[in-house]
Amino acid sequence: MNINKIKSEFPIFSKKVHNNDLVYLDSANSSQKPLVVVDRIYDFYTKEFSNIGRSVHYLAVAATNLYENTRVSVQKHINAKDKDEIVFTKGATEAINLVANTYGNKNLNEGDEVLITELEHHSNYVPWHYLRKSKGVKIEFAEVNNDGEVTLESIEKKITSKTKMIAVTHLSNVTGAILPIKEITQLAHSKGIPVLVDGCQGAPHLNLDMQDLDCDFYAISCHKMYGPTGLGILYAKKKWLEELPPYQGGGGMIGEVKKNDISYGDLPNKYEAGTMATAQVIAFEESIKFLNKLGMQNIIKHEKELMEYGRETLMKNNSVKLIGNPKNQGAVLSFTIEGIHPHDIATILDEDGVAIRAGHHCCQVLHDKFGLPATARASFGVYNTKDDIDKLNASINKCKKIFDKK
Amino acid sequence: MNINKIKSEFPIFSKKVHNNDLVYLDSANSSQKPLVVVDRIYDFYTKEFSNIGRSVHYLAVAATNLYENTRVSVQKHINAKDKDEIVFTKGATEAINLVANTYGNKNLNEGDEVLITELEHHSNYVPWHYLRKSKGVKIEFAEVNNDGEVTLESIEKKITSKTKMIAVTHLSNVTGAILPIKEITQLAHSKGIPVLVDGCQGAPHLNLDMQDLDCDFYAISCHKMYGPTGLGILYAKKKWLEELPPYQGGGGMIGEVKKNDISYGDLPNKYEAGTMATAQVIAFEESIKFLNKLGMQNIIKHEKELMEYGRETLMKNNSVKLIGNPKNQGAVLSFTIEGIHPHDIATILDEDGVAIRAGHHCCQVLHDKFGLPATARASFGVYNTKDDIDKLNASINKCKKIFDKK
Amino acid sequence: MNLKELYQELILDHGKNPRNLKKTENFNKDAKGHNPLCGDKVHIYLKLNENKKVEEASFEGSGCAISMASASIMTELVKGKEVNDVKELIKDFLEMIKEKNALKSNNLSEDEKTKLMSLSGVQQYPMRVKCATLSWHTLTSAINNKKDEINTEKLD
Amino acid sequence: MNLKELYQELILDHGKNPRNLKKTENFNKDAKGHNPLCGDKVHIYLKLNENKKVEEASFEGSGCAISMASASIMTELVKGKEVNDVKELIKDFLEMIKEKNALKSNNLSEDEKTKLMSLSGVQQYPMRVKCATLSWHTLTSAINNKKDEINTEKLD
Ligand SMILES: Cc1ncc(COP(=O)(O)O)c(C=O)c1O
Ligand SMILES: Cc1ncc(COP(=O)(O)O)c(C=O)c1O
Repeated sequence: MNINKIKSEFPIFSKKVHNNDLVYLDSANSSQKPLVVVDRIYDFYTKEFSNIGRSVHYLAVAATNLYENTRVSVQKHINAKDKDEIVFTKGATEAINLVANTYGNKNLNEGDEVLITELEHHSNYVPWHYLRKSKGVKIEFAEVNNDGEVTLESIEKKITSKTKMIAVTHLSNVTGAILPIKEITQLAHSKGIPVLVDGCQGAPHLNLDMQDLDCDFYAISCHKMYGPTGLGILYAKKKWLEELPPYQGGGGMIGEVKKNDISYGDLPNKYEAGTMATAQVIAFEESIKFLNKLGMQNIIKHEKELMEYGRETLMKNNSVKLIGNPKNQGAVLSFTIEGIHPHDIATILDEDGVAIRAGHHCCQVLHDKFGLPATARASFGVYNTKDDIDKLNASINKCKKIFDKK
Repeated sequence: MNINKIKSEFPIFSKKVHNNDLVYLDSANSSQKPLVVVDRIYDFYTKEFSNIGRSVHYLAVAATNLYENTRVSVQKHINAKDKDEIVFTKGATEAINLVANTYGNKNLNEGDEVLITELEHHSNYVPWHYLRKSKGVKIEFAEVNNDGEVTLESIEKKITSKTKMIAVTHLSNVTGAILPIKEITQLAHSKGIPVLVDGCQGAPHLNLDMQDLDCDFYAISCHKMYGPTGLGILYAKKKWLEELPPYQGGGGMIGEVKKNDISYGDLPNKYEAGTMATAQVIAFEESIKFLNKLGMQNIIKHEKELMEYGRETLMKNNSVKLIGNPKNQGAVLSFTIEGIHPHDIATILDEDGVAIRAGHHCCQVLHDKFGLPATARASFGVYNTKDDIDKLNASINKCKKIFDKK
Repeated sequence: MNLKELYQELILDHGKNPRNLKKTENFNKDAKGHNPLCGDKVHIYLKLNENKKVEEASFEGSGCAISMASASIMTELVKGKEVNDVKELIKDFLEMIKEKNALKSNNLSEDEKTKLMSLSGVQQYPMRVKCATLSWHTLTSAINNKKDEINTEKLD
Repeated sequence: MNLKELYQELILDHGKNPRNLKKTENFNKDAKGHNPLCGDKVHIYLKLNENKKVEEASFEGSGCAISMASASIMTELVKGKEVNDVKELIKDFLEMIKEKNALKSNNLSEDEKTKLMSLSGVQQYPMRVKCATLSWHTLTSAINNKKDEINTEKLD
């Protein structure tokens, strides 16, 4: 892949930050947007805008078709069986809340267990915690090992006859560990347990094949996938969407509304209450096209090379300690520097235009486990180069210089 | 106001629909967007994009400030006491679901009554229906009169000692009736009952003053207010946001997260779980500026003139029957034509570039009451002119010509 | 797009004066259909004799000119036909409307064909296709004794 | 923006070797503070004597150089001061950091002023202001016997 050409498709990289080129290493937080996506939003609002689904006039019909086209593109991109298995949400967080709420209220009772992992993002823990509070459901944590991985065995160890849901991340947003989803699903299904995958970090960096993974639910945040903010996707097997109750109630999701009772609409309407993020959905079509134009295999290869170079470079830097060492690692590298707090690192790096994230990355349980209040994290996207890593490393050295002054 | 100048600020009006100028009379569904708003989205994505709140690098800091600026602008625009009373949601539907869910779970019990009106949009009925199903809460409907109004008296009539919430629309999206919110709130508060206002149609067309209305909750959809899709606002008095439990769980809304327990963050974070609709919030600042530049008083005056001209014109047209005749009416005119179904009307009008909506407008209870399966609806925005109404009328005459052929 | 093709005289006539708009006495098959987005509703009644021939067909409901005309024409056309031929006819009609195919049936009279084809104008109006197909889907449901209400959101 | 001003020698020194990083024995006032977005935590301990003078001040916690230095310098400065002067000092400090005001207090020694001013570099780093102010807000809380944990999200 010609990364400089790719980079040129992202207008933000022509911007300077503190008079330096932008070295954007915060894609796990949110990715930058290629021009095609931004242009699509612009064109839709300026030339084609209408609300969808409810009006029969020209603009509404056209917008509805565009909106549904994206649903089909997502279906194909993740190899879902049916376009009705794709539900648009406001983000992965909402997608997980939707499942925890509807599945939890219908199928979980006091003493039932939800098995998550010590790697989970708060978005895949807090929604289950609500059920702990409201229904007395228990939450179990599959252990992370010192390499920052959660293995099939550590999942297996925590499964009991009470386990009614396994909810795991596809790719850790701290250690970068890629979990063996297919194996986890096989194991879970052999015991009749459904599996939810938090695919926030998986979606932008891995090849997605729902038939192969065979998970029951998969949550995606479009803004991490070169798409607009305010949009997420819940993939769910059709039987679940048919069987579970609706989530939010409002316009568009109803069947018949009487004073004494209400029936709900069919899929996918049942789960898309109220006016949806029309422009964002329509523009997301361009994000998928963009990914497919590059080719997921090429993206994976490129990011793997970057990862390896990044690990190597930082490992050579004596004062840097990498967090985790997963055998199977996605585009995330977390680290600490002896004697310098991650916030100070981030501030100093920023001065050089190097954007990383510092903190607990919404994974307090994991940080507690590792005994770290915070870490620094560099994460990659299609537009990053080895040069970016060299600049990261140079800025890290500057941190040390500043802090070693005395 | 110079409407042609205003119209020129909306790029979509340079488009042709079936070779005709666009006569957009579907703003109650969703308004068109002024160029400033679309440009802001474009600029943010191409020059300033970052996720907010969690990173300390330059772009993140700048984006966070922009995001919070909008919160303050909204606060000022609706005269809320505190910026923390402004919660961003994905739409009014989510805002109402948030209240029904949190208030309902905390404060409503079997036999308690929620008082809504026969005018309500499904978005202000279905969320309460969930509590009917889950908790045995009762839903009462204040009656609409033949003019399509809900009066203070009809609300008063349905208040009992069991009434624990009054949830009413500010401006009906079918009859255009403007409800006496201030008086309803006074009455309700005198009996210790909180009031939620569905402000979807109120927000774009009325002057909003939370101190004057004194309601407890006010829900807004930004896409109906010349803003981006996928964004809504919940205004709630601080005491409620402090007292009620959180709604969705995830990143950003937490205090401390331990394996055995979780505490929640402070306002407004507590209610903004996960990555928010950053670009949309930032662009909405421009929508507010746009409204304030025109001046809400001028907008109200302009739309009143349009309404009056619209009523007059359609009343002169013998075959048209207007739905409702509220003394206090906002920018919505619904009608039927003897012998022609609203869907057929909408299709024929569309051929002339006249975009209206036909159906039950997510108000089945109201349509049942009026014995109508569907109505046609013309709704106005700042960009509409008397000429648009003349064109509407001409197209209506064409409908009759087509249908009277035999 | 062509309004004249959509609102042909035949359609307007059937829309305004729908035939068989009643409840068949002694019906032995029926089904309900509903389009939740626009509110159109239809209830189809059939009386089949012992030879599986449609003796009577009627409908109740309300909707736009297209949906009323479609139900009206449909009930006219199925009367006197055997169930298997009716199934043929439904398939043929739906393919014409949704895939813009030509009619295949060769056991239709010219008059019957003209009636069916009068509904083809809807091909150019994607948002109106459901208006034309609701009663036909509901007919299938009636024949198959399906209990669930037909919902066009699910089908088109 | 100026990293040299932010990371002055005094800050780095206090950040690396924080003074009073311990739990005061026999403390009679204390409060906890927390910045949920970044995870910084602090626990402030005070021992006031019968004349409302701060006899001992210390803190426990973890955080970045700025937050550690701020707590370290703060605990140094309040020792020996009367509660009312401490309140003055807090106000003065917060106004300096948040509103970029000059220090007003005239009961500070030159050395004390230098220490306080060493934290002013943070003015140019809005996301880091909370790091500098957390311990000060928590100190207020301790003095006022507030039970709730201080949360910078609420305050800055
Ligand atoms: C009165 C009223 N309430 C609620 C809604 C729902 O708003 P949204 O679909 O933007 O959530 C609408 C608009 O559809 C409305 O007109
Ligand atoms: C692993 C993981 N899960 C969940 C989330 C939450 O996604 P969002 O904030 O877009 O809803 C994130 C990103 O913040 C993440 O990295």
